[in-house]
Amino acid sequence: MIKAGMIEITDLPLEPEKITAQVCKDTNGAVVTFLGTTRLYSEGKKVVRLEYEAYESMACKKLAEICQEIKAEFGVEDIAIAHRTGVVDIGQISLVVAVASPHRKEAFLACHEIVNRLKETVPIWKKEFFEDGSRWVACDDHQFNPQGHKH
Amino acid sequence: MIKAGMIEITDLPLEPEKITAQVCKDTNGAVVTFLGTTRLYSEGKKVVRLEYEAYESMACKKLAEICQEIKAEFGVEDIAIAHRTGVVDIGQISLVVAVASPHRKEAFLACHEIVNRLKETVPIWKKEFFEDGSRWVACDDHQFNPQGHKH
Amino acid sequence: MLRYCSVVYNNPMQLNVRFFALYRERAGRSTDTVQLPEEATVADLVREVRRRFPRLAPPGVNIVVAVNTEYASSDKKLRPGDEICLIPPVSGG
Amino acid sequence: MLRYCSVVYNNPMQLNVRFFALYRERAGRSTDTVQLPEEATVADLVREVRRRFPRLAPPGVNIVVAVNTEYASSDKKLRPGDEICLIPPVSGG
Repeated sequence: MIKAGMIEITDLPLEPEKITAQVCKDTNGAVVTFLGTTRLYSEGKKVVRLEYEAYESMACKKLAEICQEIKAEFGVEDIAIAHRTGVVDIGQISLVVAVASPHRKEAFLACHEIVNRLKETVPIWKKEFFEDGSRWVACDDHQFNPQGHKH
Repeated sequence: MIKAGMIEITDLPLEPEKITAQVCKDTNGAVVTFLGTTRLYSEGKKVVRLEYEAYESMACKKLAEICQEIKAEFGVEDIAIAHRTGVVDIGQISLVVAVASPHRKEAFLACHEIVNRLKETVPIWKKEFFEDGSRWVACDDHQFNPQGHKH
Repeated sequence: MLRYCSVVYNNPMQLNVRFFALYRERAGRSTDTVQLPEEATVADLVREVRRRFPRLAPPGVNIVVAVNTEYASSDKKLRPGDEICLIPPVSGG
Repeated sequence: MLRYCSVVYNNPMQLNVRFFALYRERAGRSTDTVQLPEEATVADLVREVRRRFPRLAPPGVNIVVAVNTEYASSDKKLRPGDEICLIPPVSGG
């Protein structure tokens, strides 16, 4: 578990109300909250549970960098992010991103872009467990080709 | 107070968790929630409180129409909307829109567009009370011109 | 003109009109009853309401009307029992 | 080559490497210690780690490295005490 300002990585269940409450101020008229929840199906296959692993210190730093970039680019001031690690059952929340701003457009665009960048650069990994196996998401090109022709 | 499916217009305080919970399903991986909150300042003037008035039956119907349009246009299935009426103090929530979908892009775009359309067509009105007066928002062109030159 | 008058007085429609928000305050009431000839349109209704409540909106401003919870064009014909509401510019959210 | 070997054995850097997720599982451990010559780069480190754990990633796949919680290019020089982590493709959210 690591917490820095309004960024938190924790193996406890996330509480969206508390995370959203952090960005509510009476100068803000719009609060946009994103919840990432674990889905029952992944590419048509039934998922039993998920596990998240984080390189916590770097993940926290990268999230803080994203917040700084987004604040500068979209002119928003209030951002809170929480990511869960460890086992996350189906239907539970793995990610909460809350953005508040005086007007709605900036809050929507900023929140969306935070989630996009998070998925590109923050060292957190998701493992899907199926009834007959498991896989680390996004690591498909790390499979060894049995014929040895992959380059 | 009027409630139809996942659309609600009420003079009671809104509970975002309950509204968001309505759209969470284990086939959805993304939940985007918008909260409209009352701001302390409106065009630089300090607001003391707000009052919302709704033509409830028509507002409920218009919100249902928006939901149908948005579901068709964005391919999302799960939308919940709640709008508060009556006195709403500063910092409180006047509107909750929650959209869930398997992937995040549709949820963000659909939620944003619902709020845009709501503000254009749904018969709900906001009155701002200042220390020295009050005004119905968006009704500025309904002021009578004292010189009588307005057309 | 003669026929119009006879329709108004011999076989009029009585219509209930609801006012909201700014219009409610300017009319000083939530509802009103107006008499209009059969086959009267939304434009006729607005004209009559403006006559009764001259301070509702400046002459240059269009007054939007909903009939049976649907926005109505000015040439829409009204029928007895229609639910008519005057809709000032909306500002929900 | 001779000089290289002498550096390795006479004045080597000892570096701790952390593995996460897929790499942790493939390495069968969370950390490892590798010895590299002074002035070794990220590319040298990756070469050494691949030698020690040949099943970490197929030859055609780039292994991303973070040094002191920052993504590092392959020509970055390493120093004693650096926190080095091997970062498989991320998938948070």
